[in-house]
Amino acid sequence: MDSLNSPRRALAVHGLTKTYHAQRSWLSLKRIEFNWSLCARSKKIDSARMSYLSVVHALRGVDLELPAGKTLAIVGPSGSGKSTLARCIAGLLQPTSGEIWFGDQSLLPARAAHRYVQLVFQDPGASLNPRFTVADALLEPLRAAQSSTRSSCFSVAEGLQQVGLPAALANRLTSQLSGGQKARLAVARALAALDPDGPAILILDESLGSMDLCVRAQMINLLVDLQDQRALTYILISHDVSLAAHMADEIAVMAEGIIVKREPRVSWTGISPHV
Amino acid sequence: MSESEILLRVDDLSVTYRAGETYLPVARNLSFAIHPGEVVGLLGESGSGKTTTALALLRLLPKSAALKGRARFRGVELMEASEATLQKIRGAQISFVPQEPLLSLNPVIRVIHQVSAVVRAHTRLTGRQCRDKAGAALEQVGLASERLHRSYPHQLSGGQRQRVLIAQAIVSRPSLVIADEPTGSLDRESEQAILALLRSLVDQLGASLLLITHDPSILAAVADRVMVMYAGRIVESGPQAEVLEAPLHPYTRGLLECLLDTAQAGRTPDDRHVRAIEGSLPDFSSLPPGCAFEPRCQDRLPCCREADPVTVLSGAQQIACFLYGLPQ
Amino acid sequence: MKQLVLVPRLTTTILIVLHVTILLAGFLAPYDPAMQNRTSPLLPPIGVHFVDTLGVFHLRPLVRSAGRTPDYPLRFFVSGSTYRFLGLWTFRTHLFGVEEPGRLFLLGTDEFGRDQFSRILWGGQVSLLIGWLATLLALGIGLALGSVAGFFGGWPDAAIMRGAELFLALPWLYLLLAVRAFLPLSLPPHATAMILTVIIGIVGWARPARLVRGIVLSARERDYVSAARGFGASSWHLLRRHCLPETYTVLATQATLLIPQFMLAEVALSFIGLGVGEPAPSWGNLLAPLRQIPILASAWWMMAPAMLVMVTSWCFLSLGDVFVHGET
Amino acid sequence: MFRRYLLRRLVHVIVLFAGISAFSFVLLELAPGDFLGEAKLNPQMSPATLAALREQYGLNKSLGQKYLSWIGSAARGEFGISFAYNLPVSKILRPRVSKTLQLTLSSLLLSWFIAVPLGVWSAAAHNGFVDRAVGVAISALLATPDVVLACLALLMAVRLRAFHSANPVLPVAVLTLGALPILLRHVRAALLDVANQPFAQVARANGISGAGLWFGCLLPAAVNPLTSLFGLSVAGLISSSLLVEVLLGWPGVGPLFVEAIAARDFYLVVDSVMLSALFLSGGTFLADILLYVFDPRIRMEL
Repeated sequence: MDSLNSPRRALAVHGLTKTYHAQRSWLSLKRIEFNWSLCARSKKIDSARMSYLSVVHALRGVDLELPAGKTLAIVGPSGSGKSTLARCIAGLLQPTSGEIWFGDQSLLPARAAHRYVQLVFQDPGASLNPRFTVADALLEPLRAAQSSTRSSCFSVAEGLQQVGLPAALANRLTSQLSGGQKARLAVARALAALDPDGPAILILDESLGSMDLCVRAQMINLLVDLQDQRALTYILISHDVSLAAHMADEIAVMAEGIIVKREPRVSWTGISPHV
Repeated sequence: MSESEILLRVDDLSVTYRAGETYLPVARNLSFAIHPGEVVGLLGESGSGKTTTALALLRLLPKSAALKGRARFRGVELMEASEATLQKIRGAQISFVPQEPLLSLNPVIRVIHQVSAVVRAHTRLTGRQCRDKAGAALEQVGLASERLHRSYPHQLSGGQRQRVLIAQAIVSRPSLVIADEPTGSLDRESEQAILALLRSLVDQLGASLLLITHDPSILAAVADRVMVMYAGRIVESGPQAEVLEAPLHPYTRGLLECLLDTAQAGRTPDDRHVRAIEGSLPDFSSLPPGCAFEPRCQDRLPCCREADPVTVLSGAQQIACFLYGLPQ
Repeated sequence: MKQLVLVPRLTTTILIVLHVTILLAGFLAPYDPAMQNRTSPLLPPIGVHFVDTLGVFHLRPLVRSAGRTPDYPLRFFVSGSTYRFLGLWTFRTHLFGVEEPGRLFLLGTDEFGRDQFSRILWGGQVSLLIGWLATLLALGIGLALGSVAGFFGGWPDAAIMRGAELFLALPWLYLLLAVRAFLPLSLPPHATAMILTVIIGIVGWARPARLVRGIVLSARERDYVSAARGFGASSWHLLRRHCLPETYTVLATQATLLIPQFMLAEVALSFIGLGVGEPAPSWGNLLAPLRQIPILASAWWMMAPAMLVMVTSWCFLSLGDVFVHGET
Repeated sequence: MFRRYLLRRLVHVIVLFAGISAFSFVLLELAPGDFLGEAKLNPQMSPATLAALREQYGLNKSLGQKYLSWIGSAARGEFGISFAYNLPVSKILRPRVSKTLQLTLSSLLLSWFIAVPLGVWSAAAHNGFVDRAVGVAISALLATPDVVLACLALLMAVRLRAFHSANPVLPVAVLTLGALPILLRHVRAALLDVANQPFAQVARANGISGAGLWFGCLLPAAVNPLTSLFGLSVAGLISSSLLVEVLLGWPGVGPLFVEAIAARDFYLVVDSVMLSALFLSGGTFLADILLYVFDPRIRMEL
């Protein structure tokens, strides 16, 4: 497996663990004020079932290495810890223990991670504030990180054009965009947050899962072009093996919080779509 | 198939949503027929108007939707039927399997009672008899244990909830089941199981199934006939074998090429680009005058821009494209 | 939607006209609210006529005098008792008035012979001020504590919510009276008005705080907030740009509910004798004499402030409806 | 499971009560002046007797001692001694509590039994004539302050001379009319909110309609938001019952409370506040039980 340790190791993860403790003080019974409109919008009822268990070991010691410019797909049944791993690497979740190295820079604690690693969510539409215009959404990473230097030289039109969106969309509301356009805007926003010149990692947390076939095909082409232009490293989280087999240089299989198998793509083409 | 044997004949059905001043023609001049015992697949991307078509047949669209055209179902004209006759048909003769299993079940009522409520709505049976029929329907869809019957929706998995919805749909032995993306939010295994279940139930009942989906690979295993919908129009329909293997309409061809396993054929291993249709769905409020697919179509003709193609017969398939019949 | 657009324009105009007249109370009111006429307690409203006691028609409206003395023509822009406008400038001119010794009591007098019409206008200033300031106070505290509790969770959330529960566990009028007892009973009227505002505001913070907390809590879970955290956004940025904007419609709806409710709280307190003390006019004080049955039975014009309170409350509440409908 | 739920809610209420009693003690302790305030101005009262009286009423004890003595007497069932009546507070309050309960409970039941069916009906006939008529009635009633309602009732009582003050019909009517509009509006909003949910459309698609849909399928799903409304309506009712009792001369806890405040009768005020909180906590406790019975998601959570 010598092809892996190419000179520039983009990402290295050692012994990553994450456990959730559901604390419930017996005194403060949460009065469940069920608000229909909020629940319908959130659509995450299934994740609520996890809170019934008292302690959940989401990650049980994950070791991972990823060369720059390559694409790693992580597949596995739901609840195997794929999303938790992705959020830990992207700095959205603080792991219980373990280290995450980007080149020679540690990504823990998560403050500096956002310049090197960005995550595109499962439902790109939900990761865009409906009250924002397209320009606001695109500029938010720069405004949030208060890096005035980069925001001055960043042009919205160029950011949109990079992902194939017409510049005329700039002042429409994000809620008025179509599914495909929202996905492209989410990618454009992630690119705006990353260092324009340095190496960077883009994590796609099942972002291509629920798309129409044509829209997904266009997104695949966009992601492949971007990888060539900006030497991006992709981590593709998905439960759809055929998508992983198509996109990735390597596929890692996760189950119950650890990586159980990891092989380069060429050896995957033959097998049936079920893991 | 002679005239009398047709279960549902839809002629020139159009649905136009009115949002303030803008009019959205979501379904335009749909004409198709469904025969008893037939499984018809309605294929189209999200936003092509397929769910609206299903809800239009059951007259469940909001008031802001204007309905035109006719839909005759076993001698009853659905578009003019009164609310009373519609209530007798919904759930008893035409039933509906929704898309979101998560939110489509009443969270505070046990599943057995939700299924027996459908029976009670259509028969004069007593509570006990309704519950027995509901129990039988739940067993038929694979939820055998009594504990499952008495459980609440949030205690069941996505696949089990979908089975309850199917039980609701088949408990009063309908002759037409409309399933809107029944496997949309399920993972691979339960998707195949639900499709197999639907197919076997429909055969047992001798009912016909209108299966709505955006994924052609689902239809390959289940559908007898396939209708492809784009921007509110049926652009191509025909037997499943011809439409999926040898599509005539450029849109169908492009759609099937987006499938990964077909896109992979004949490409060098490390070139991961896939063939895709350029551009995006047209905006319903400003549809182009000619064929809606014309801006994205590779083999467009000059006349495609002026007029909307008329559906013509080509072999066993019906196709709405000037490639198969120039305008007179 | 047409019908809805009509209602708010009607209510907003009524509210604006009402607020302007109350603001110009000094100018519009013919007499000083505190001026007592021992000779004419509980007089019914004196009408303005165009025909004088001798049956002669006058273009200029006049007030008929009792018997011998000549009638009093109505004068405009008369100089009468001094009053302060917004507490800054003092004026003497009134819009209309009648020379001495004629009396113009458009809405009659109370048991001390004070002109009800003037007292209603001046009383409005006190009541509306209490309504507005108490609401701003309650919503301000509610927004601050609610968003802190909703956004940061942990012990601040528990502490604030237990505090809110403490306030919500007491019926508001009992709590209000218990807090009102905190005050010495005899205080200069304007001091009591100000302290009443603070009390009503403080007692009313719990409900808005819980609403804001619910909204901020759910907004915080949204994907676009996690995404913003992923850009290294500070908590303040997340709160300001994502969570707080969600609360504005609810705060507006709450305002249209709380203003009338707090005005009525002042009326209730005055009725029990713990409101704004005499002789300061407030709508509560004006209605307080109605507790005595003889006045209630005979002096029907004393109910006039109640009509005004009802109109104001109705306008605020129907404004609230528009927000609610606008929301869904 | 149900016992654990009840136990937790009970402990929650007890902790809340401790908080309320401490809160009202501190509040009233800070109030300037006390029961003997006026007595000081009385020239015949010599300073010596005044001091003896203060000692007897325990007015110069520190806050902590007062609180402990109050808890002691509460344990004995007296809940402190009222200065004005020189009787244990519990004796004074007992007859009045039954009067107030008679008023609040009957108007609570009456307003809910009218609000739920009418609310569901007006939601079902959404934007129909019924819905608009109910809407106009609601906003008119909502804008009418309880005070005005009470006055109108008083006027009617005087004119018809039919209702002497012991007859509860008038106060109950005023209270119910006062509470009804808010309930109707919330019930209708909750029902409409549930009716827009996907499972309501699926029920319609399965042919369930009319009463079976609205009462059998949608109303149970709307119980959760309505139970939190139940606690709110109890609080509103108790407050307006104070007002109505004072205005219509109904011998409940209200007039006693107002009188105690004016007279600075320390323990009577504290106990009245605690009593009102007890009514309200009883209401919210009942709401929690209703929630447990009707909403399985809450049952499963424990």
